Amino acid sequence: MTISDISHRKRYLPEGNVYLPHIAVIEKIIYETPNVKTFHFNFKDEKLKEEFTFESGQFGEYSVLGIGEATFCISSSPTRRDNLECTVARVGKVTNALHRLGEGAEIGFRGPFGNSFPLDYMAGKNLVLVAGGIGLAPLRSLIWNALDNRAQYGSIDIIYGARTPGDLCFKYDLESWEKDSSVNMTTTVDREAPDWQGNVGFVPAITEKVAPSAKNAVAIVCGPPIMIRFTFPVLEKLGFTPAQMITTLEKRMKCGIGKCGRCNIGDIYVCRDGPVFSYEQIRNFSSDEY
Amino acid sequence: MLEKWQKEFAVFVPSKASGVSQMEVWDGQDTAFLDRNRNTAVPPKAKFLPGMEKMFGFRKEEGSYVVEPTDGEPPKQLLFGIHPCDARAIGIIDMVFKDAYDDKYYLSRRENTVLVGMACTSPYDSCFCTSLGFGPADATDVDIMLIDIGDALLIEEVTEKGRGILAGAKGVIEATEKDEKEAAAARESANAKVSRKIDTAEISRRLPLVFNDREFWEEVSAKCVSCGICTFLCPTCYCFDINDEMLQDGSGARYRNWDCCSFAIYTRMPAENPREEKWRRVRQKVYHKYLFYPELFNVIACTGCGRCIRQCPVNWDITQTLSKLPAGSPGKAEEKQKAS
Amino acid sequence: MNNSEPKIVAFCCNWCSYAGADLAGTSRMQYPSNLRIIRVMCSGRVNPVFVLKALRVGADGVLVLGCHPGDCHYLTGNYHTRRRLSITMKFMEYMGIEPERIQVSWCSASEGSRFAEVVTEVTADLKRISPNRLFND
Amino acid sequence: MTREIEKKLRDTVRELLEKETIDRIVGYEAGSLKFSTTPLITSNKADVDRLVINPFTHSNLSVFLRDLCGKVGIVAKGCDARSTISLIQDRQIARKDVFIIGAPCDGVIDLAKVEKLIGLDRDEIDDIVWQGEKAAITFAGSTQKFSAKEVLADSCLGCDPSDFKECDMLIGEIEPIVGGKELGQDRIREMEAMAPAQRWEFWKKEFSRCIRCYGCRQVCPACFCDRCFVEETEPRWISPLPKWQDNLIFQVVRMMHVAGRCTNCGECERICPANIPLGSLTKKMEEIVDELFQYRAGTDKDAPPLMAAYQPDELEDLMR
Repeated sequence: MTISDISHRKRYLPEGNVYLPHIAVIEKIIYETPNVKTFHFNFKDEKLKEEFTFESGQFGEYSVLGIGEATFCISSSPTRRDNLECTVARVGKVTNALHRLGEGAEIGFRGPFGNSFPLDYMAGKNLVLVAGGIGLAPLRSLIWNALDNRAQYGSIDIIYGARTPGDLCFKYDLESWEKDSSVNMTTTVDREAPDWQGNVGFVPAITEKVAPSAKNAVAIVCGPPIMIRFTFPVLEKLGFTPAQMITTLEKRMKCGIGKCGRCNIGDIYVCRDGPVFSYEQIRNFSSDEY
Repeated sequence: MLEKWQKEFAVFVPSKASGVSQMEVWDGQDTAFLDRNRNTAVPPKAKFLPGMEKMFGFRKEEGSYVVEPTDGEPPKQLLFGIHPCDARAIGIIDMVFKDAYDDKYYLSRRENTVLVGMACTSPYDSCFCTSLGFGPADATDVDIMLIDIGDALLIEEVTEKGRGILAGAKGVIEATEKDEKEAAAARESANAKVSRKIDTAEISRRLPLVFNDREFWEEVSAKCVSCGICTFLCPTCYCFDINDEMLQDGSGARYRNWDCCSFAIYTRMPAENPREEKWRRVRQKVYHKYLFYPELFNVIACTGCGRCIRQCPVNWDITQTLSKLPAGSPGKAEEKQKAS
Repeated sequence: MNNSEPKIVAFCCNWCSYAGADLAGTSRMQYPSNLRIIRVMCSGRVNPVFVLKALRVGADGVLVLGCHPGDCHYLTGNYHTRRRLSITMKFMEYMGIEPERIQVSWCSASEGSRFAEVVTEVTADLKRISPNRLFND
Repeated sequence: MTREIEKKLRDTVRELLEKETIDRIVGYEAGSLKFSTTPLITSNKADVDRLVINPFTHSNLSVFLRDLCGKVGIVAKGCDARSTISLIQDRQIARKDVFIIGAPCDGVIDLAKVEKLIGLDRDEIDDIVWQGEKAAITFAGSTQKFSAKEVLADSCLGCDPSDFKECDMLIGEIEPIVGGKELGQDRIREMEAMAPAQRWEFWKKEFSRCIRCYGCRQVCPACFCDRCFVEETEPRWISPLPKWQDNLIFQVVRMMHVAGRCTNCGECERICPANIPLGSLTKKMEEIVDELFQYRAGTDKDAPPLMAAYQPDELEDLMR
């Protein structure tokens, strides 16, 4: 079974006019790095709060009303339903506006959209999760999901890197995964830094060093495009087949539902057909524009 | 007849009153469009997917946001004198807006619209509809179709909706065999007037082979100036952008407006832009219409209306590009396929 | 003549005219309260789009104030302001905007009274013409 | 006449390419529609025979210069040559990297004007040729003659050939333009005769048709910013939505940004799919610049750009 075999399973589908955002309240803001915040939010509508479900890997369209809409994955796990979380780097108009909001402020949410990580396919396998920078956000949802259903998976290897120690996101999670004896956690930063005792080196190089076994394993890679491009060959060297490698792609999106046109790679619309793809799929895209 | 329809619908006809030829509300008098029936500069898609459309409003009530959907059904409208190419185009973009998730805005306008087609008797020299599987006088995706047969208009009923608007109309008489013959002749002569041709079968064969032929795409895109004219005026281009507007009191609205793959900013992300270079954007435009869209919906997203050729500031001619596609040179795509 | 109080957006340079406004204030000079001051480091920072945006969102007039020619803290900033805004004023007049709506003047840090005077005059000018409805639908 | 000049142009360009004086040429070739030309950008000597010169060479080819590498030869009408010089003044291209081939120009024929004149579209016209000072237009089986003023682009009517000061080579003679400088001012005077409020209403109506295709910006050689102010989001100066207010501000600010660079080549007006009379704005801006600064865009490659220069004692009468 490959990802493409997994059809859109039964899941929460937005009803009615999919362009209308649901109002949600920011309950808590966590400062991840100077540029990244995680927002914990919940729908105002009690019924929706109850009914809303999603799967790891799906994304939403978040609006700051009057400013605009932006696309981020849901970085919390569907197994933890207290609230939804998204992790946002400050890069443009909407993200700047989001960062200016305080706890208690209201945002708009549309979603969930897109496909998700193929949990059925991963079940019973060893998971190798490779992430860089804010690319840990979608994987974090998957990691907690896997940890909450720990028995369903084999070993779990996490390789996570950032530019500097200060750029590491989810430090509180990293700590708890490090303590977790069922997780093999490796953290790295790009360059030597004062007070940094851990690994130094780029993620692909560290992956090569850690050398997770490809046997009965799935590798999930997420991070800046350059990191992804260099990590795939390393994994291939370690024996991973293209079908065993999974990533999630990022594109400029507006509608989230395959209509507005900009997120295509060939005839694939990342918002509708993705964002989760196997390397095998990507390799066969007619376009190199991923 | 138009007057009758006016009671029930907002009737739009081709008009130049605003300074540019487009579909405008009929003033009840002008019938110039019957005599001189050339296609409008702005395609009728603007009546389903307006250049700017309000999606919803919002306001703050006791410190909390309230989303106010744009309420009610859009007004019933009747578009008179739609050319077959533009009607076909509407049929083509219907597919996107129905796909996976319904696009309520587009579809509700679409449902409330009657399309009265008018056979095109004087195609432009830039038209090439006959290469795309229909002629300038064929009834494609319209509700009723009119063909000028000299002293009268021959009416073809095409859909249930079309039959509905004809019911009880005065002055409509059964067409004679002679009329039918004249209509057929008119159709033939219209077909003959379309001189520009492309070979869609050959194009579909070649396109997958030349995707990575960067040299070719750089060459054909060199003179493109990356404006939005061809896409904004294209009857099958449907891409849009979503933008918010806010008033001082904290209320506001979300709109969508046309967007265009020729703009570098269209796909620009903070870290990188997959189509920063002009040749990639030109390639995307050609491929979307002639390869990606057919792969998804089994139809070429081009109806040969020729607007992009007529209106292009530098006469960038898609038919020339398509006919220049290198023939089966084993590009990287093929190698790549072989390799995998 | 109209009775409404015009809203004026004033772009004041940090070194002269903003200090001039300050002086007018601390010296308790009387001048109309129609002004919304936006401090810029130099009047040369004022792009024509600032002026138009102010009018677009409802200002009745825009006043750009800089150092006297030759006194610019950055030596030549206000010379460029002068060229740029002369063109803006002339061109907007052609478009059909009343010339009173866009004005440029100079005021040094020690000219509190001049500041008050200019503001009084500009306010009077704008009271003479109708409120800004240019950008209403 | 034209044929002869075309031959001379082709021979010249071929020689320039052969001698490697230039690496590539930007010129015009016949377009795919009647009375159209299209840019020909090539380094291939075999393509040279496609070069043409005729009254339909509308495009201002200098818009391509910034993107081309190597030494580029450009077939330039007067206004295009001036735009090229203007780009050199603004340090967008280096003088040594461009070889200006001055082409004789009697003004380009404005097909939109012709269409209005005879009530037919361009593809229904059989022929347009100059016969002395008149344009002979053949359509619907007969030929009618029209004066230059009736058929030439408005921007050409106001063209002053003496502004064309710099080129590396001239193909043929510069002939005095048909018409005259003052002819191009007619519509500005008409506009100024209106009351201000009426003018504003006029522009409001015109700009309500704008669809924001940014064609005007993209064909303009003076609009060379890598990032246009309309694309700025922090802050967002104007809305990206095609509201007339924002359309108007976009165009007005664009005009101000190209003041002293715009050579009134008329391209923005010609290509506007909404038929907005932008030429009236470019012409007025040219006039303002001329009146206030006695400056003509693109006439002196060594002069500083208009907005980068100043006189200590100027314009004081306009200040409060």
